[in-house]
Amino acid sequence: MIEALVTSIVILMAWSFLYRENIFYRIGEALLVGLALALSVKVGIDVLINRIYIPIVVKQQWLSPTLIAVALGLMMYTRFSKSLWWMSRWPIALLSGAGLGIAMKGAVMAQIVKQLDIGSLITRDVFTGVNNLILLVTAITSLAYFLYTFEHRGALAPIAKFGIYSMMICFGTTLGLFLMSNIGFAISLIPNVVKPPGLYVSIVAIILIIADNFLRKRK
Amino acid sequence: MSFLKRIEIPIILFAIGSLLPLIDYYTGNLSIQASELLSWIVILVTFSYLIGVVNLFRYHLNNIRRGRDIYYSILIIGSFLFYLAIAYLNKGVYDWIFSTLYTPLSVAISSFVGFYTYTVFLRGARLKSPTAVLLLAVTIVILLYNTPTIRALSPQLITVGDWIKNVPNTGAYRGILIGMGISMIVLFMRAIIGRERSYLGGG
Amino acid sequence: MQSGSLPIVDRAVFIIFIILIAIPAIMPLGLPISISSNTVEVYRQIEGLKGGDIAMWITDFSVGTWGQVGPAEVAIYRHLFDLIRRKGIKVIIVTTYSVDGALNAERILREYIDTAGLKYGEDYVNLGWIPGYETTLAALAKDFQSIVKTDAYGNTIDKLPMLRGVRSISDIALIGFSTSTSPDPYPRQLGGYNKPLIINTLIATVPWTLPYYEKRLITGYIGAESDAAGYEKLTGMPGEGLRTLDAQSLSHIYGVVLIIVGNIWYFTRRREGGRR
Amino acid sequence: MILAGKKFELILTVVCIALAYLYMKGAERRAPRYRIRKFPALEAIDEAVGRAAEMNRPVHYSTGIGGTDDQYAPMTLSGLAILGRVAEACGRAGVYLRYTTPRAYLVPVAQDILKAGYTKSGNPDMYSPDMVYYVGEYQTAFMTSVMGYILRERPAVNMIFGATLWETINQLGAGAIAGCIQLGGTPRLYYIPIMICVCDYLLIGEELYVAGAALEGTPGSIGYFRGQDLFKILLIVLFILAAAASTAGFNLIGYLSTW
Repeated sequence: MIEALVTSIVILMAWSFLYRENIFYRIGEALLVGLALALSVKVGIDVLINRIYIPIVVKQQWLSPTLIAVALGLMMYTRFSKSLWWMSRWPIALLSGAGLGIAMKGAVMAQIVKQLDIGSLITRDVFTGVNNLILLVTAITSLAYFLYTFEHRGALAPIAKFGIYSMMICFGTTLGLFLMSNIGFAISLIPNVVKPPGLYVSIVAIILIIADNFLRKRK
Repeated sequence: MSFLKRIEIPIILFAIGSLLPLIDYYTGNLSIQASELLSWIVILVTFSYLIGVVNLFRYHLNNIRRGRDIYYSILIIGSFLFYLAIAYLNKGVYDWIFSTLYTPLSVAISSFVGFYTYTVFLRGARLKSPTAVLLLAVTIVILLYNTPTIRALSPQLITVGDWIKNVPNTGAYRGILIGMGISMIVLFMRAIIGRERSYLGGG
Repeated sequence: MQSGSLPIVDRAVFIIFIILIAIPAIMPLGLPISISSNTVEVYRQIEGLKGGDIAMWITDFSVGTWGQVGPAEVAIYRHLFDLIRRKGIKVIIVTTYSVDGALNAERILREYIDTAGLKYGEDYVNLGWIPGYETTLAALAKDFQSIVKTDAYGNTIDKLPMLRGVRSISDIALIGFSTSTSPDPYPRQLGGYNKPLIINTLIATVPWTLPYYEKRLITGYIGAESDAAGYEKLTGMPGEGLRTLDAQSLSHIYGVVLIIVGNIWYFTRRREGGRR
Repeated sequence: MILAGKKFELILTVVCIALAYLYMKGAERRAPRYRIRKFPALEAIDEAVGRAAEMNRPVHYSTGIGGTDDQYAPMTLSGLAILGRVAEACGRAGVYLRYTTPRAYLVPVAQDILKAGYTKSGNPDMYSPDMVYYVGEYQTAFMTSVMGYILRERPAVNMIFGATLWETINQLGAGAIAGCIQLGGTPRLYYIPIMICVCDYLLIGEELYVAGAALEGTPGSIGYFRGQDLFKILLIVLFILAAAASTAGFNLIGYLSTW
């Protein structure tokens, strides 16, 4: 019972932002930032314990390469020293490089080679072939729209125009498909604020909003 | 000592960091070193948390000193310290806060994605140009195509929606993806030869 | 407009959206929806149970996937308990995978099922979690009495008269299970006895289920909200599924209306030389 | 040496890098005839920051939830490159720039970028480390903090360039309500239409990656674009070849990707 009440209060504190930026929202915001930070730091501490403290200190594996990672990690804190601050860039460079390596791994296959795979343009039931032709044309023209050193003039103008139009179809489809997942959160929360005990909290919230609106108008 | 300050060292580390996974991917060699590197990344990111927390604390302690919305800063620091302590002191309260306070608050904030999509429709979906007309026409068709009750009433709309989704939409998406793939390769090259230095603070 | 406040038009947009999705939560609208053939097939198999038949439902989905699997599970529970009253069937509820399933089952029995007038132990029984997953499933099929010693509330078998005659799967008329992980163990242990075997799972797990479905090892499947809503419509008992689909329908129509209204507002203001 | 099924992929990568590199070197030797197409979003930075100076309101910038330690690295790096350019413009116009980040290791990086920007444009004393605000690693904390900031402080300009996920709608939605001038850019497909609707200027898809090169300003940097364009034309030809081959019954790409 108490859980349902607290949950509905918390939801309405966040949703009060729909009316205006107010003290209730600010409390919710501060709570969320504080709690989320605590969660991520707790996860961080668990990583440090499981990956460093236990294998190295408890299991006495002093020569494991993880020590280099620990050294690089500590180097980040040279950021706070006036003379050694440049050393803090080393670990960040390494992790950014690794990030780019991860991003590149398989990207050319997934984003280029696999996308070039296309079916036959002439098929028995004609329809598939026409679809493949449209697929080919829309893909090529959207690709051709992004030519940077060729002006969109002459032969390239109609191609680029067809390209931007086919991209608009793609963006319209995405915008239309995406609403379903966007509204999922609100729909899942509604029962908490419509059914008792949340309903009573909602009524209190509505009264507060009306009162606040009335007071501000008078001021 | 001054040799160590040179910018080339972080660039070399960056190159090592990005080439190692790729060598492992393309040739299968150095795969132990590559997976070791990726396990280091988690540790490095974890070490970085302290820098973030120090930044947040300094920001809010300055706020408190300057007297600007004090309770907001106190609440952030207070709830952080309290919840971090509770995580190790009392698992019961930790779980209670997680399921009754943190999760609903987190989902409620995520629900603004739904609210603001309507703001985007109202304020941004403007028929300002022919391309915008096409964008919004397709958006409306796909919105109706995705409406459960309209799907039940008009199957023809489902076939039209399916075609739009599977043919022109997929085609243009392929073009965009290929374009992104190419630009990423060029970005990768610029980063490896040290021309893209934003990770060094633009140094 | 002082800092913090929102233009009235944005507030109106949000309030209308909240009202639109709140209406179905208060009173179901029952907007027309299309019911998939697989949902109808499951409904017919369960509706086909006759007086005295024993139906066993294994609730094994995780608490975390309540949003996707819960609505259909509630709809099926309600249908089974409605059949107890209408036809006098008997229902066994059991969990084999993890404690999550037992928690979900108890939640459904507590919050969604009206057990007034039904005798526990004679009309229905909740065996709770019998740990062992596939080994428990095998035992339930071959030698029921060997694995089932007490129910979820500690009552021993002799206090549950309806279980006395149940020795193996041949004494059970229909089996169903819900899972948010792999469907494989269930048809492996419970399929092939030409008894109806129904699955309720995530929409993402349906593709893994189809191979068993084509070979009739699994005789019916339900996946995600749209199927749950269809099932609720078939049983005439609206619930979470229909509420969500009604809210989704209203929200999408609202989106179309807003795009049109937004442009009307934009063009009227532009003709009056208003701001961008 | 190269594993099966990855030779063709490697060849494509090497050819693209070679073309970009050669044309870069060529452009360094003598100024090329071709010019780069304009990027309205990058040109608009100065104009937007100018409006912020007039209205005496801050500029808010974010690179979304992605970091540089994961698969979003390329997007975040490009977002940071644009941040440098914005910091310069803010320094010149004397405007307070606030950068919100959910990645702790980006705090020092962003502080250096902002410091370099303000110093380069002759306004070093306006820079303060508090301009970079860290909100913890989770997306919802980032969302609530950005939404609250935008409606409380009412920045004149609201920018989001980089690896943006759900938080794009929160940031740009709040910005649309607060009436900010909005600039955005992301390769992530789901959020390009949102940006088309509510951003005054935007970079579509790959334009974000290319923005870094456009801002580089080194003599050879124009060469990347020529090399990249030629490789793109090469791919278009390959695409048509693949279609012709499939029509003739031979799955060219299928063969090449398992070669």
